[in-house]
Amino acid sequence: MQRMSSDALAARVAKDIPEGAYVNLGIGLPTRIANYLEAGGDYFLHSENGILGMGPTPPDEEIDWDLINAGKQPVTLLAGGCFFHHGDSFSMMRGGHIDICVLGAYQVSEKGDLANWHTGAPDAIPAVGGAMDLAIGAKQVFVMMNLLSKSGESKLVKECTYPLTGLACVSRVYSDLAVFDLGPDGARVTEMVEGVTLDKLRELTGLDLKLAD
Amino acid sequence: MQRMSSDALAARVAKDIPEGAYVNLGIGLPTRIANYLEAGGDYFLHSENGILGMGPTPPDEEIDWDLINAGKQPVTLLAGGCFFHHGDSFSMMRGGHIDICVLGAYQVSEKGDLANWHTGAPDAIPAVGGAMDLAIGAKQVFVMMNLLSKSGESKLVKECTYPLTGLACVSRVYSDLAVFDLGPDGARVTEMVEGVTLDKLRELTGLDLKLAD
Amino acid sequence: MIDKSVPTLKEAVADLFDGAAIMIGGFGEAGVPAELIDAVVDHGAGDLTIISNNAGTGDVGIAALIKANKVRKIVASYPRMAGSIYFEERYRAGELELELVPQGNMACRIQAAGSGLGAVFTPTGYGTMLAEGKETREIDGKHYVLEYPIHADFALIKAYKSDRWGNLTYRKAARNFGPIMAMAGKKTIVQVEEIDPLGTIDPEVVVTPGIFVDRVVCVPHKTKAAA
Amino acid sequence: MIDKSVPTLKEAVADLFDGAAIMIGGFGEAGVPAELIDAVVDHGAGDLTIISNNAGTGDVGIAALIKANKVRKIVASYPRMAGSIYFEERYRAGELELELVPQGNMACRIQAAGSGLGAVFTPTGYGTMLAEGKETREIDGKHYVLEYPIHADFALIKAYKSDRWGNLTYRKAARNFGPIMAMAGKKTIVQVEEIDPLGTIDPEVVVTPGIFVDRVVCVPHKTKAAA
Repeated sequence: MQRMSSDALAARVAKDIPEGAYVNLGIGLPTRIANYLEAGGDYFLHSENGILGMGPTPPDEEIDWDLINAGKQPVTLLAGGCFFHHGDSFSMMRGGHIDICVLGAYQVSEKGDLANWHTGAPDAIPAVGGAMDLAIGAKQVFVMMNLLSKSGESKLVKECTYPLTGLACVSRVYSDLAVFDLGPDGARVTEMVEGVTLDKLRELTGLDLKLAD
Repeated sequence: MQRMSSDALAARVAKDIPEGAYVNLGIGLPTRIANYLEAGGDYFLHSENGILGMGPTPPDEEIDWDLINAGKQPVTLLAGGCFFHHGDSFSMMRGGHIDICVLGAYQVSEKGDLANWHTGAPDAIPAVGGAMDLAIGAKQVFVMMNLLSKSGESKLVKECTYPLTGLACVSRVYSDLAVFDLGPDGARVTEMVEGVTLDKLRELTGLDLKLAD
Repeated sequence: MIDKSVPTLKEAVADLFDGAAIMIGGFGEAGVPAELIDAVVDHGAGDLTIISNNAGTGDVGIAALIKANKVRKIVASYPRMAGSIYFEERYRAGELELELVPQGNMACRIQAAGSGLGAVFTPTGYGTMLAEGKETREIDGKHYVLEYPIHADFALIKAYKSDRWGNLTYRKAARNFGPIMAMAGKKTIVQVEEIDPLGTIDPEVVVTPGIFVDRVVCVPHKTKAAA
Repeated sequence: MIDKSVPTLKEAVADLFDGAAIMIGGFGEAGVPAELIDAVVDHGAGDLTIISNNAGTGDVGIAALIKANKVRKIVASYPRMAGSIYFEERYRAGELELELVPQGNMACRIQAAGSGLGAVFTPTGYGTMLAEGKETREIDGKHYVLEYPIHADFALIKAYKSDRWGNLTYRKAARNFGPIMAMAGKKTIVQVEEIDPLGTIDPEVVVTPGIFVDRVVCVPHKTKAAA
């Protein structure tokens, strides 16, 4: 059984982002998706700290610390990009103006509940940032993650045991083994990596998975 | 008994507006107050359609119909003025950022209730504009009016009979016969035009008026 | 390549439909998308709900829509202006529903729609007939009325400059309701005086980011005679 | 003549007081009014409530205030960053209260304060532990949490240019919380890189109108070494 690499997975997600989409790529792995969007196409990357039309990382000598992304890393602005304040930026999210948001996750339930901000550890210092706003606002919320945690447990679950970020908000999970559509009727497998079977996915997740039509 | 002219009344109100105040002058008579603010002083005139730093009426040849006040009359912009959208403009009012708002009125109650948007006539087509927002938002709401209506009835009343614009929102009434401070304990006379007496004002208004300390 | 500009007013409003709720920018005549409204008249869609501060005057703009019997309901703060004859006539005849909203509540309800809020407690209108029947609440000693978002299928607005991504700037007090309606319309259609190359509008001075704009049509400025 | 500029950072924060609630702009390090925060440390006011997206790192800024034991409570969305040692230490010791707020709810609660709204129904956080104990409501089939305004005695922000009336522009993503905190602070104190003559800032590009600004102090830009 072959797992997709993070880059292959990023490229796979990128294929489902149409030109002209307004997209927020979450901190961490999802930012890599930007590298695989079709060259020369117009994609509108949103950063919740007040940027639309984010461009790639600048060379060191052009770094401007007033121009950073939500992960506090230096970025650039495309021609046609613009700046706005936090109120307007979160109105874009909460108001349903972002087409696609791609997030990482600790757990996703088969109905689309998301847990990605808190491990639930009693001594953890909580920090939520924009996670909850992103989870509920975009027209489509995609999760990009490995199907299994480092300790081998499925991160696609019946019910999340970690503290929730949002309810029934994730529409699709792109994992290193398969792609799942989520909804009120549970998870449906839409794609599998070569060598993976529905039975294998059922075994790994413990879920009554179905194939998509 | 001498009544103040509208211009004298406007000049009287202007005396109570300190330099540096953010002021909204209502449509109609109150706009005349601008003519009596101290020359050379910095006064910030707000117009609810998105202007701060409004200047005087332009000469005909400089009229720009994209630069009008809330009464839809052409105005100018002072150096240091700026434009903003309706959301921000009404946040300035509702959020308590305007220091003084001066309005006209059909009736004001001795406790400061204001009626200035609707005559109550059953066949009137209602139109409220920004009247209710102005009434409740400014730090101080002044009313500028003749004490008596054209038919001779007091416009300063025990309870408004016209539909209300706002409750307990007017702090002071500048009338052609006297100036009144309003509050939970009723109206107090702070100034009278020469020849007017407290008894005369009581007779005209039918209110148990007191002199201010 | 994404280009939100369309060549004609007709194409700009092609997907209007009967029963649509349409926000129309402008205060007095400043910022009124007059040519877009003409295109709505030409389109012929009816049973419309119009959300706009004023209800038009004379024979043009919203007044022309009312005259043509295309409007079922108006949501406005100040529908009655000198010369609003068709509005007055239809309203008195009971053929036109009016929802009268204080101007600032109109602004914040439009903002609530654009920002995804479910409802807001606003102090404006408390204790007046415009709050009759509405939920109220005392918060920290002050009284508020619960007001709900005003949504719209379309927002028609007038801006000054655009680029092909729909970034907008406005001109003076013609800005008024434009930026907030652009955020609230499911589809936002804009008439502008110029469409400039991408990157020529300073990113610091964009007032409406293109994310809020679906279609842009260029209507060059006509010099208007002083009234 | 009205001139909101003050010559020194010390004068800019002279009226702070023990127990004050202070909003501090910035996201990461962009837009953080670092020199104003230093002036708060020097001022010595304590028992403060700090409302800011982050809680500072290292020995500077908000971290310095925490280190000096001047902070009673923090309202933030992301207090824990790499290097937030003093925050972690005091928080774990139970000496620092934390109100954790989703970033967008923080923004809209700050906006509610600046705009005079009593409360808003927001969808963010519904069904999560950050909404526990809060009033909820279903509106048109969607679930919302009732959130109240965040008020502050002072807002300390960093902008780019100002004039003597306090009109502000910002620089790139350093804008972030500045404009909305400026509207919410009872007193808004701004550090800017330049104070320009009145009339030199284009009225179309003012981001924060001077009405929201009480004091401006010029802190020229220091070139910062890349991290």
